[in-house]
Amino acid sequence: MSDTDFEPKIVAFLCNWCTYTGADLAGTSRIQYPPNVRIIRLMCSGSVDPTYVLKALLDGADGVLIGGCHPGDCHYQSGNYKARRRVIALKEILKQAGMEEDRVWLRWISASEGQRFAETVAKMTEFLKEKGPSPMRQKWAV
Amino acid sequence: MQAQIPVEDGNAVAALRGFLKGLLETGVVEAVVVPMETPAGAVTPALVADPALLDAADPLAPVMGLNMARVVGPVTIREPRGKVAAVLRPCEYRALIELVKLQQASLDDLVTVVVDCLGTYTVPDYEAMRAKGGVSRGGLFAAARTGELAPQEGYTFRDACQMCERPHAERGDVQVWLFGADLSAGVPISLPDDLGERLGLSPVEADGRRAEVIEKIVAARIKVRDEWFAEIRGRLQEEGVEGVFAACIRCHNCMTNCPICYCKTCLFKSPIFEHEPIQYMNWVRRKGAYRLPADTMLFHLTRLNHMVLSCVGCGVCTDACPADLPVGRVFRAVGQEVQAVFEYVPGRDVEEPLPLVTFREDEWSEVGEEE
Amino acid sequence: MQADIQELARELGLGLDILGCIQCGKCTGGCPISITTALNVRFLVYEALVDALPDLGEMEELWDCTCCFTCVERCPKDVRPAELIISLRSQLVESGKIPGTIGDALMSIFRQGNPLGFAREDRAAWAEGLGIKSARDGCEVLWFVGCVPSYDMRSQAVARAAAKVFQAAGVDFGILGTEETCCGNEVRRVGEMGLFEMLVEEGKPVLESVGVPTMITTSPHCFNTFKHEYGLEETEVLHYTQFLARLIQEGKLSFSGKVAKRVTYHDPCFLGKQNHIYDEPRSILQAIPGVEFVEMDRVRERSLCCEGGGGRMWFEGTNTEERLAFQRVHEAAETGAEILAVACPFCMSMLEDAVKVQGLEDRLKVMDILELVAEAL
Amino acid sequence: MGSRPRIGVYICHCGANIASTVDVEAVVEFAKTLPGVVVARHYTYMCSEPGQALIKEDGAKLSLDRVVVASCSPRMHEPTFRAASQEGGVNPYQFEMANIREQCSWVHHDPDEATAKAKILVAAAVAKAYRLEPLEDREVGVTPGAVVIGGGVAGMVAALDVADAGFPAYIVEKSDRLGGRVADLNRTFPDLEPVAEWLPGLVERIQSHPNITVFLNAQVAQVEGYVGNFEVTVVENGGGEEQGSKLQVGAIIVATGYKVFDPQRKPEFGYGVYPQVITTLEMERRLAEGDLSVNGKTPEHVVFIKCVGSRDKQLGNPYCSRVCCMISAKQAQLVRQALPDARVTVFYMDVRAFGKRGEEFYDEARRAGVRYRRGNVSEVYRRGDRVVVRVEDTFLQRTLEVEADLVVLAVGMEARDDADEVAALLKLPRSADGFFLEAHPKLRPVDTAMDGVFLAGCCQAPKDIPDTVAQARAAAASALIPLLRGTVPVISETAEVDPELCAGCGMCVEVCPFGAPALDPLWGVSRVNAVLCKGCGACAVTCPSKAIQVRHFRPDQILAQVDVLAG
Repeated sequence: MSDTDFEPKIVAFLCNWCTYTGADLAGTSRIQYPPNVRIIRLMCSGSVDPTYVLKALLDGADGVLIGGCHPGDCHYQSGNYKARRRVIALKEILKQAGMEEDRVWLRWISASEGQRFAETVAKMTEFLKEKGPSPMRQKWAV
Repeated sequence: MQAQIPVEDGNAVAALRGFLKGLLETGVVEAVVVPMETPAGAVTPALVADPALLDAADPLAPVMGLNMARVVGPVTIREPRGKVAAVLRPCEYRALIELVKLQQASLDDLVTVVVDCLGTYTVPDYEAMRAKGGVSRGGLFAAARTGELAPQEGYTFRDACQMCERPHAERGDVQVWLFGADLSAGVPISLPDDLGERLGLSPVEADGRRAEVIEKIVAARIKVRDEWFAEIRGRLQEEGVEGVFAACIRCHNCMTNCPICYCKTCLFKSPIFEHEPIQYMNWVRRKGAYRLPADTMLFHLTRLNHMVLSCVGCGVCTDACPADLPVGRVFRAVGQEVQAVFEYVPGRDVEEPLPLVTFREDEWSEVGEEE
Repeated sequence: MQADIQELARELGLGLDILGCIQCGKCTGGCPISITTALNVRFLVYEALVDALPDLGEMEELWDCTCCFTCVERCPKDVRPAELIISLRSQLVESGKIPGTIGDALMSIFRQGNPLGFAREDRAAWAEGLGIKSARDGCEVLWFVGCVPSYDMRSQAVARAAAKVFQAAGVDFGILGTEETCCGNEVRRVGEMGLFEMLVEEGKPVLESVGVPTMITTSPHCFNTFKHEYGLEETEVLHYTQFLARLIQEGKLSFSGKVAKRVTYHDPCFLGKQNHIYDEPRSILQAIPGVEFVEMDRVRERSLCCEGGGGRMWFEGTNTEERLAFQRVHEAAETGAEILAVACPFCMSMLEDAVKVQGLEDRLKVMDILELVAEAL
Repeated sequence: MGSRPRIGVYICHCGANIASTVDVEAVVEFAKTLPGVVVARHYTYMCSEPGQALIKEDGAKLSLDRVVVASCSPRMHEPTFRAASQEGGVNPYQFEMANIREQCSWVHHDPDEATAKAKILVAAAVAKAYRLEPLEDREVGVTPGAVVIGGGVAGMVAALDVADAGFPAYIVEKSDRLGGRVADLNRTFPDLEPVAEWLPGLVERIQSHPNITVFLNAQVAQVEGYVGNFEVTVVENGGGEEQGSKLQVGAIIVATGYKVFDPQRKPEFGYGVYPQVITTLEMERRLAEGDLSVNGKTPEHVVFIKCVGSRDKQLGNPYCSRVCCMISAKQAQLVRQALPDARVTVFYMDVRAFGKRGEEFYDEARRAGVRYRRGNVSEVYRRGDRVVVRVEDTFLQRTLEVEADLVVLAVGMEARDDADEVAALLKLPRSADGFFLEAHPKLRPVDTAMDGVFLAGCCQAPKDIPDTVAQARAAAASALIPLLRGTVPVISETAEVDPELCAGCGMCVEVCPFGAPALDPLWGVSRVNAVLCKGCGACAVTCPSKAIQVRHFRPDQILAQVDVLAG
C-alpha cells in the first residue's frame, strides 16, 4: 500500500572519489533522477559513522544511502572494506532493534557510473515509496 | 597441571584464601585483586599485598556490583607496574580480554585466577541478606557438586547469571573448578605446571564430573536465556528501542558500569551533543513534541553499535539501571545475532581481532553490488 | 514526416533511429537486392531525415525487401534501416495499397491460419499415422511445426523427418495440430500490424496453455517472432538446429547410418544474421557420419539471402530476372557439394526452385538438415 | 566559539545552467533566514571575476568569517572560491559549497522540486559552515623524478622532457624495445617522412641520457604513495627470472598506448579469410618492404576501407579514431607512387582532414589519382582470385560490386586490454569507451583524478603523432610542476586527537592504512603524524568517543548537515 503523494527523504553519504564523482557525472551527463536524495560529501565510505546513519533515521529520513568505491578501488586502500563490515553490523543491529534495516543501502558506485548512481537513486526512491514513510517521522519519543 | 587445594573444616573459601596467600608468599605476584569483605561487611574488590589481609578476601562472594575487569585494567594497563594476580569470574575474564584488545588492560605481569561462577546476587539483595541474618554459602557450595544451583530462599540470582551459559572457567592462567567438585574435600584447580610446582602442589586427576555438571547448568541457563531472548526480541520488534527504553532517564549508569564502555568521556557527554537552543526548536517544529534529554535513543543505539560485539553478558548494566530497564537482555539478545554475523565470541581469544577494525577483501562480495 | 515516421515506428515497437543516420550507405551496400531493385533503403532514410518521403503508393519496390536485416546488422549507428521499410509498409497496408498476392496470403492467414490457402482442419493431416501425440496430452517439448511444413508437400517431408528424428532421440514432444496457427512473422514484416497483433493475442495463450518449458520450431521465421516478439517469458524458444545440436552434444541423438555425401550449408537470414545461430547447424552436419562438409565463400554473417523472407514468398518482386537464389545455387555447386543443406522452409523452396531453373538438378540436391539427420539414423 | 559566525551565501546562476531550473532569488531569500547568515546574494557566474569580487568585497566590508557558495561541484571550483574567500579575509577552510548544479538543476527538471532541493542543500552547507574552523595550508616535500609507463613516442618524449629538466625519469616498457606502435610505421603524414629518419634518433637520445633509466620487458606491479612521493614497484621479466625494483618518484606519467582494432570483429570484410584483405598496419610493413604483390601478382586495383572499428555503435566504439583518414590518404598516395598503373580507391563515410596540412594532404592524395568514393563498404567476398567490394556509392545512389586485388582496412584504435590493470594500479577512472579519463576535457586534459598521475598519448584517446607529442610534453610539464617546486600542497583536513578524550585503545592506529596515528608510549594516547594523514576518516569512525576527528569533517559538522537533510 503505497502512498502515491509520499516523497521519501533519502540522506546519502557519498565518498568523494567514487560515488560523489559518479553523482557529478550523472549531473554533467544530465541524467535525470528523483530529487529525493540529499547528498553529504565525505572523503571515504569508510568514514561514514553509524551514528550519522542512526541520527538520520531517527530524525525521520526515510532512507540512507551509503555510496563508496567498488571493492579494490578505494582511494584510501581499504575504507570500503571496513565500511562494508560496519554497515553489515549496523544493519543487523537495526534489524534486531526493530528498525527497518532495508532503509539503509550500501552501494558501490564508481566515478564513471553516473548512470548507476541515477538508477540507484531512482530504485531507492521507488522502493521507499512502496514501503511508505519511515515510522520515525511521527515518533516524538525517539 | 590439575591439582587440588586442600580444604580444612569444609571451608573452601579459606582454602582459596590460602592459595592466594601462597601466590604472594612465594613471590609469584606482588599483589592480588580479589573481592574483600570490608570491616563493615560489604564486599568490594581490593588490591591486596599483605598476605595477612587476605583473611578478609572472599574470592567466591556471591555478589557482583561491578565487573572486576574494570578495576584490573588500571592496575595493569602500562608499565611500570607490579606483578599481580586477579580473581575473576568467567564474565569478568572475558571482559578483561576485550579490554586487553582495546588496550585498556594488559595480561603481561598478570596471573588470572578464573573461578567457576555459582551465581551472584545484586548488591541490594546481598545487602538485604546480610541485614536479615547472613548469606548462606553452604547450599551453593554443595550444589556445585550436583549442578542443582539454587538461590537463597526469597531471592534470585542476578538477571545475567540466570541466563549465563558460560559460567565455567574455560580460560585463564589458573582455573578454579568448582563445578562437579566435592568442595568439602578440596578445591580442584588447573594451573601451569611451573606455577603448581612453585606452590608445592602435586597433580591430582579430577573425577570427571565437571563436564557433566557444566552441561546440566548450561542447558538450564540456555533455556532461560532463549525464553528471555524471545521475549525481548518480541518487544523490540513491537515497541522498538523507544518502547523498551521508554523509561530511560539518561543517567548513563549502564554505560558507566559497563566494563567495555572504556571511553574517558562518552561521546554523548561531549560537546558534539551539546545543541544550540534554537536547534531544539527546529526539532520540536518537525515532530510536534521532542523527547528530552535529546538523543536518548541515539545514545542507546550508538552504544549498541559501539560495543555490542564485545558484550560479554555480565549484566552490570541491568543492575545499574535505576529504571529497571532490561539493558543487559537487549545487549545480549542483539549481541547474539550481531556476533554471529562475524562469528565473533567476545573474550574468547586475545589474538582474535575486533571485528570492526579488520576485514577480508573476499567477504560479503555481494554487498554493495546490487543492481 | 521524419517525426511522424519515427513516432510510428516507436508505436509499432520498432527500434528505428532515423536521427542516428550518417548516410554512410553501408545498409544499401549490404542489401542483397539493392543491385536489382529500385529500393534504396539508405536513400529512404535520407528522405525521411529531410522530410521528403514521396508518395509511397507509387513505390512498388517497397515490397522487394526480404527483411533479411543485413542492413540492420551492418549499420554502424544502430539505425535499423529495415524497420523504416516495415513502418512504411504498414502505412501502405493501412491505406490498402498492397500487392494482391500478399493480400491473398494475409486473408488466408486471417481466415485459415496459414498463408497457403489451405483449410485449418487439414493442418495436421501430414502427421497422420506417425504416432505424434497432441501437446494437450502432456509433453516436455512443444514442437511448433509451422505453416509451410504443415501444408507444402516438399516441406511435409521435412516435418516427417523431424518427427522421426525426435522420436529416435526419445524426445517427449507434442504438436498443437489444428490448434496451431500462423506465427505471423511475415505478417509483421509486411507491415500488417493489426493482424499480427491479433495472431499474438490469440496464439500466445494457446502456446502458454500447453505449459511446457521448451518450444522448438521448424522454421527460423517462427523462431524469430516467438523468441523476440511474443513475450513468452516462461518458455525457452529454440530453433530445431539448436535443439538437435544440444541432443547430439548430450549424447541423446546418435547415428547408426551415414550420409556419404559432400554437403554445404546455406545460412537462413532469420537464423543467422538475425539471431546469430551459425555454429549449431554446422555442428549437426559435421556430426553426421560420412558427411564431408564444405563451406561456400559467403557464409555466416556474409551469407546471401535466398529472397524468401519479408513477404517475398507471396510476391515476385519488381525484378524477376536475377534471383539471388540463382546465384546462391551456383555458389553451392562450385564447392562441389552434392547436397545444399538448408534449415528453413523458405530457403528450401527458393533454392530448390533455383536448382531446377538453373539446370543443376543432376549436380545438386537441396535437403533440410532434418532430412539428412533422419537419413543417417 | 567566540563571536557568532558571520556567513555570506552566494547563489550562482551558472548562466542558465542553474537559473533556468532553480529560482535563485527564492533560494537567496531563504538563505537570508538561516542561522549566522549576514548576507545572501546571487550572480550569473560566481566563478567569474566579478562573481569572485562579490565574495572578496563582502568579506572585507561585512567582516564575514565564513562563505558558502551554491553552484557547481566542489570538485570543480572549490579552490577558486577558497582563494576568493581568502582574499576577502575569510579563512579558506571556512568555506563550504552546495552543489546545486550537478546534484540539482542538471538532474531535476521540475523547477519547484529543484528550487526546494537547492534550498535544503544550501541550508545544509550553511549549517556545516557555521561549525567550520580555520585551517592552514600545508605542504610536503617531493621526491624528485618521474616514472613513465610505456616506451612509445609519448612515453619517450615525456621522459626526455623530465630528464632534460634535470630529474630522473624511469621508462617502464612492457615489450623488449622502445618505440611503441610508431616503430611499426613506415612513413608519417602529412609529410611522408620515413619514421626511420627520426625515431632511432629519439630512441638513441633516451638510451644515452644520463637521467633516464629504461626498464624493458617490465611492468609496474604496485604503486603506493601519493603525489610528490610515490613508490612504484617495477617487475622485470628477464630470461624467465622476475626482478623487482622499487622506484621513489614524485610523479607518474601514463603512456600505455592503444590496441589496434581487430578487424575479425567485422566479419563482413573477410579479414583472416582472404589474403587480399589486410590492415593499414600490415600495409605499413608492405610499403616499407616495397612488396605490394598479392598471390605473386601486382595489384591492379587497391581499395581502402575507412572507419574499420571506429564510429561504430554496434561495436561499442562510437568514437572517431582520428588517424585513419590521414593514414589512408598517406598509404593511397604511396601506392600510387609504387604502382603508377594501379587504380586506388578509397571508400569513406566522411573525410576528416583536419589539423595542420590535413586538408592539403587530402588534396594531394586526390591529385595523385586516388579516387575517393563516398560509401561505407558493406561486404567483401571472393570472385575468382580477386575479391569483390560491395558498396553503395551514395552520390551515384548505386550499389557497386568493385573487384579488387588488395583491400586495406583502416583499422582504428581501442583501449588496451591491460587498461583494466593499469587503472586498478593507479586508481584511474576510465571513460565509457575504455580509454583513461582526463580530469577535465578542456581545462585539465593531461591530469587525472589522481593527483600526480598524468596521461600522454593514445591511452587517453586516439591521436596522431604530433598530438601525442604535444600531450606528452604537456604531461611532462605538468609532472614537472611538483618536481620543480619541490613541495606539493597536501590536505589540511587531517585527523587530530584530543588527548583529554583519548583512552589510548589504539583502534585508530589499527585501521589507518597510512600509519598516521600512533600511540604515544609515555602518555598512552594517540598522536597523528599529519604528513602521513590523508584525511580518509577511518580513524574517526573507529573512535567511540571521537577523541580523534578529521578537521572539516568533524562529527558535529556532519551531524549538522544530517539534521538539515533528514528533517
